[in-house]
Amino acid sequence: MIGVITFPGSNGDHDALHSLIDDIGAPAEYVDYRQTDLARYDAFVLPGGFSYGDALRCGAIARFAPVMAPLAEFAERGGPILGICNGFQVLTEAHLLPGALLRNETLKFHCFWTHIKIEQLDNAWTAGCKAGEILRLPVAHGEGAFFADDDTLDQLEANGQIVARYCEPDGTITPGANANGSARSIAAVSNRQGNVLGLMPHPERATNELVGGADGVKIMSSALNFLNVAV
Amino acid sequence: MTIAPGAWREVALSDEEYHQIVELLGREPRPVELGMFGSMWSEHCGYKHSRPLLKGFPTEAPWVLEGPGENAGAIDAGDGLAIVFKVESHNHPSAVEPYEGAATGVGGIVRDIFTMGARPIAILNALRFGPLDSARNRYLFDNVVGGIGGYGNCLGIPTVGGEVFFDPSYNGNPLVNAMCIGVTKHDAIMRARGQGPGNVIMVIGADTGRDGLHGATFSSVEDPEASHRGVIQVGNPFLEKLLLEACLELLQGDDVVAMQDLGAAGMTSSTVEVASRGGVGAEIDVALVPRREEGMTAYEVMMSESQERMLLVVRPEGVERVREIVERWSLNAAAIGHVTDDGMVRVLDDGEIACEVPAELFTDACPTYVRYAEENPKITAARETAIAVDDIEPSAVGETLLALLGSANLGSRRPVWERYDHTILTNTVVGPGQGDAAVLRLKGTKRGIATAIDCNSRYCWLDPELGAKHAVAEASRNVVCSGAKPLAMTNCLNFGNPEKPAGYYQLSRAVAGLAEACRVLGVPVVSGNVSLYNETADLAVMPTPTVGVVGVIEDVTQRLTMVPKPGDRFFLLHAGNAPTLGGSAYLADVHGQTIGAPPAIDLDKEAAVQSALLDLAAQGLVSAAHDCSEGGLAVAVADMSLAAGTGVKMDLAIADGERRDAAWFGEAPSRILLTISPDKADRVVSARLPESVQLTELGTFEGDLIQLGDAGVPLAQAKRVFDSALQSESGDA
Amino acid sequence: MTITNSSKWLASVTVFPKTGVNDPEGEAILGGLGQLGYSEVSRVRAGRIFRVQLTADSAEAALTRANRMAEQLLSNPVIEQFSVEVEPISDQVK
Amino acid sequence: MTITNSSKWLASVTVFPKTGVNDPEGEAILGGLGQLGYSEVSRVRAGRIFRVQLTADSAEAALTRANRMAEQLLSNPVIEQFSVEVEPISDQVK
Ligand SMILES: Nc1ncnc2c1ncn2[C@@H]1O[C@H](COP(=O)(O)OP(=O)(O)O)[C@@H](O)[C@H]1O
Ligand SMILES: [Mg+2]
Repeated sequence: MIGVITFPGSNGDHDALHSLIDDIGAPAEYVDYRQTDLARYDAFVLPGGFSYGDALRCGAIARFAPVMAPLAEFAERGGPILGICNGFQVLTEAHLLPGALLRNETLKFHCFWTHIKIEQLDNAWTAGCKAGEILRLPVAHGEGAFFADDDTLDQLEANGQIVARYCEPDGTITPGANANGSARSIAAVSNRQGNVLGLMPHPERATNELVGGADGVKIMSSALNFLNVAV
Repeated sequence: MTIAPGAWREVALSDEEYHQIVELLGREPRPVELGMFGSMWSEHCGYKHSRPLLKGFPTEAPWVLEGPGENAGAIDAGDGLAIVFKVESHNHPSAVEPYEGAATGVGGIVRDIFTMGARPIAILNALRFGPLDSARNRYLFDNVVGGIGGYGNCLGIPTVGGEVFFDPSYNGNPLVNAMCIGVTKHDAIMRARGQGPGNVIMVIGADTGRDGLHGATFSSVEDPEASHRGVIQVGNPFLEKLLLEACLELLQGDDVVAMQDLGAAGMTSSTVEVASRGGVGAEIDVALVPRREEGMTAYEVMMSESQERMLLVVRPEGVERVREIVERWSLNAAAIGHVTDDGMVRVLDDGEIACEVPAELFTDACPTYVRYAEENPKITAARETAIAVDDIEPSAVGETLLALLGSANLGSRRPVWERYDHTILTNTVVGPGQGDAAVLRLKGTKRGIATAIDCNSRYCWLDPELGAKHAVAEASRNVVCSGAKPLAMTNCLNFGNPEKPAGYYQLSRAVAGLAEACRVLGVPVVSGNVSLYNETADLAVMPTPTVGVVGVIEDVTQRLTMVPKPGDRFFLLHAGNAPTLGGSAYLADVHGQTIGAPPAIDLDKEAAVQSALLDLAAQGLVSAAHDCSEGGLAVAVADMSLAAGTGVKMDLAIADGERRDAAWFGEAPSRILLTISPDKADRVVSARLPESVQLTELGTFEGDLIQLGDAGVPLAQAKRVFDSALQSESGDA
Repeated sequence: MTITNSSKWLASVTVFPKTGVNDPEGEAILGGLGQLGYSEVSRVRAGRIFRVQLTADSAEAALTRANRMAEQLLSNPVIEQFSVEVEPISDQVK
Repeated sequence: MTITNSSKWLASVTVFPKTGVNDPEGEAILGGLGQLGYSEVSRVRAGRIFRVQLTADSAEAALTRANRMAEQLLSNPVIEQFSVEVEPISDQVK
């Protein structure tokens, strides 16, 4: 069972649940931010949205929700967690992922389809991709510029924690493709163990051709494979 | 307490209206009562000038579930689903504080939708500003777009469509119209009719502060600065998101018998509406209303326009359940009164009577006015001015096209819609920039809806009745171009001062035009909103009756976009109207002239063209379709070419005596460009069409030039010009 | 103009919502602090602060200019109020 | 706990991006000021400021608590640094 954690102000929870159940065929349900017994879940998705209205910093308040402590233990034990957009922000605030997400370089919210290049397969959420595979996914955020200091970035590179970067449709990494101004064009990072992944683009909004694309299936179904293997 | 002489003028009541109130009451009103009359008898709430006119709208059809009168209208979308929608203005607040004005405008229209028990699934917006060469206008534009996005994005409702238009007439009065669409089951529609004496009145959501005191009253006079004597409203979309979820959860049970949002005129109008719609009375005590500020008076509580609040009428035995649900969403709930059976609106201030007035005096007794109408002679003259510009040479077609594609009015809207989340909720099948209408799937069914919002303000200025017909026709045609059948419409009437003959002329003629077009095209009016007094220093906005149309497509996989495939041949489906230059974008944007008579429209032929397209689409004979309106054939073809990233080759036979500029850039109603893959083109050519409808083949999408007759423009150059039209003019804004 | 008198200043412009204006962010932070157990907190207002480095002939001149910037660009007078402070910047800090 | 000593304090928590962290807002404002003719401005940093009303037994106690709030919630050490000041609130100001 995959738990989709909803915080006050989450608004991508519906899309994550719908994608998992209707497009991927995975068992999934909402998990309230006040819940602390997580025994029944095999994986978690922290969806996009504006938890607590993005007050202070995106994810800053959600990070202290009751569900977060047991979630951190779950992460520690190697359980798969996917943070999408605001979920990614919550995970960085909670120090389950490195770095931070700053305001877009343009200082504006933006929504469009981007391409990302998958660079690491050795984690729970991109194991279903091919090395160097290019996915087309939508972004929708105002604070998506990934930041970490240079030493940290070097370490992330060395550890293989940089899972995806923004790229042109043909896969080349260019400043033009890095619309939000992320350090080293980073679109997705994982923790050291590879069980926790955060990404700004929305795979859960791209699991059906009718609404623009299905490349997100690769990511949303990954944990399913991972779980089947693991179970 | 007595009313100081003339105090009624401060709440925008005329001397005569005040005397009427005294006569109706048989006494002088108390201060709170006077304030409440000022709000309820304002144009905004009382529809003093528009009510008699709006009676002419057709409002019925077998598929209409809820017509005008409730918080929003509703239509049957099949499979037991109801589509609830409405458009509303927030012009005056946005002129004062563009970000918050636009944001709270979105907040208000979204509340109207979930008040009806529907989950909001889409937002549209229609915007008008003065030209972007002014820093103030750039500021307004940037912040209005920011505010619409800021609120809608946070709520998680996609903003899927809209329009933007620039003209100096909007310099002092920008227009901000927002439309929201929601979906629910037929039997889950909620109404705002208070019922059951003894039922408890509760207010939930935000605490009440001194925000926007008397907003409704002062949006009904000419001076936008005066529209906010209290504190400017600052929206809280996070709270609204919680309120939305709490309300939808509440409506799954049957403890709540009526729901009414607190919008314009806040607690005053919501209490009055709940009582008058239900034919009951209501008694509340303002001392029980949770406050954000200390020391607020009863008057202030009744006039506050604090956002994100909702009034509920709850069965007594359900009050605790309601409180439990509301608190689980981290919101406050307060019981502030109850429904009575005496028809009175009674407001207590800690037990003491501050208002005791029969509800119907606030509503039905509100006077209505029919004014003297006469067109401004300057406009008559502009319409009758002969077009004196020189025709263009064949070689100039290309540069003229670039001038139009690069104009603020016809350039790409991408810089606007990229600031709106248009993919959330994963229903957006055709999003902004991909078609004339947005198409959304209805999850759990095969169906989809299509929606577009439109108004050619220039046409409406030159000829309000004709322009209004075009608005309905174009919005419907846009829906048709996505393969959906238009079912109903909502409208927002943005006009100047109706007390002036020229203003009343525009309003009354436009409403007549809308009504006739709705009747002929079969799209009844199910909801709407009126915003008058958009006028500063004698300059009124161009009359802008914004029309939002919603249609249904039975199989959403069959939707159309405006994006053809390379190799597709294209045709013009039309009613034989010769394009003309009167009121055209070409005259306005290339020659700086808004003159001439807008193209005449035959609504029966329009209907025939629309149904012909739907027929062809049903036979699988259309690969893409695009409405051909502002900028004429050349711009419409270029739009498709740019959307597809494919060049186009088109030839136009120019008859002797026909103007070349009119042929390429002139405008005519009832024209749709459609494309089809070459293997099916013969079937299109031989398809049976109604007598009044014609099909003319124009060319093929291919190559990397936009080739119009002898003139060729590289697609890449056109794209550069088109994409930067708003950016270059708006500088850093 | 001679440069001799001109020196460097740091103006701090603080911008808050006007009294009475709704401050949703402050409210959300108050809620967050409450969740964390800071029950002694009764109110939070969220504002913005800008540190502006400028040259001017005197502290008064710097203050005047910073005030104008605050009015013109750094604050929105419709909903916000601001205050300005100025201090000299010694060269080593810069 | 006795209430006698406890009184009201206003803590001002100022949060700025650390050196080395991008500050696109500060840069945009610098550009905007330049366009408006404020050529004397050489640098702008954009930060946040929070005014927190709290009760505490002493100024030191208030400062300690406010510092903890700043560390825990009001700032993110990966990208930000903060400073805290505390002043008493007299009852009439409230
Ligand atoms: N204010 C807006 N908000 C969202 N989308 C918009 C807005 N203005 C225009 N659009 C979208 O941009 C596209 C082009 O708009 P427009 O130029 O008005 O089209 P047309 O002239 O074909 O009706 C459409 O998809 C429209 O919905
Ligand atoms: Mg249009």
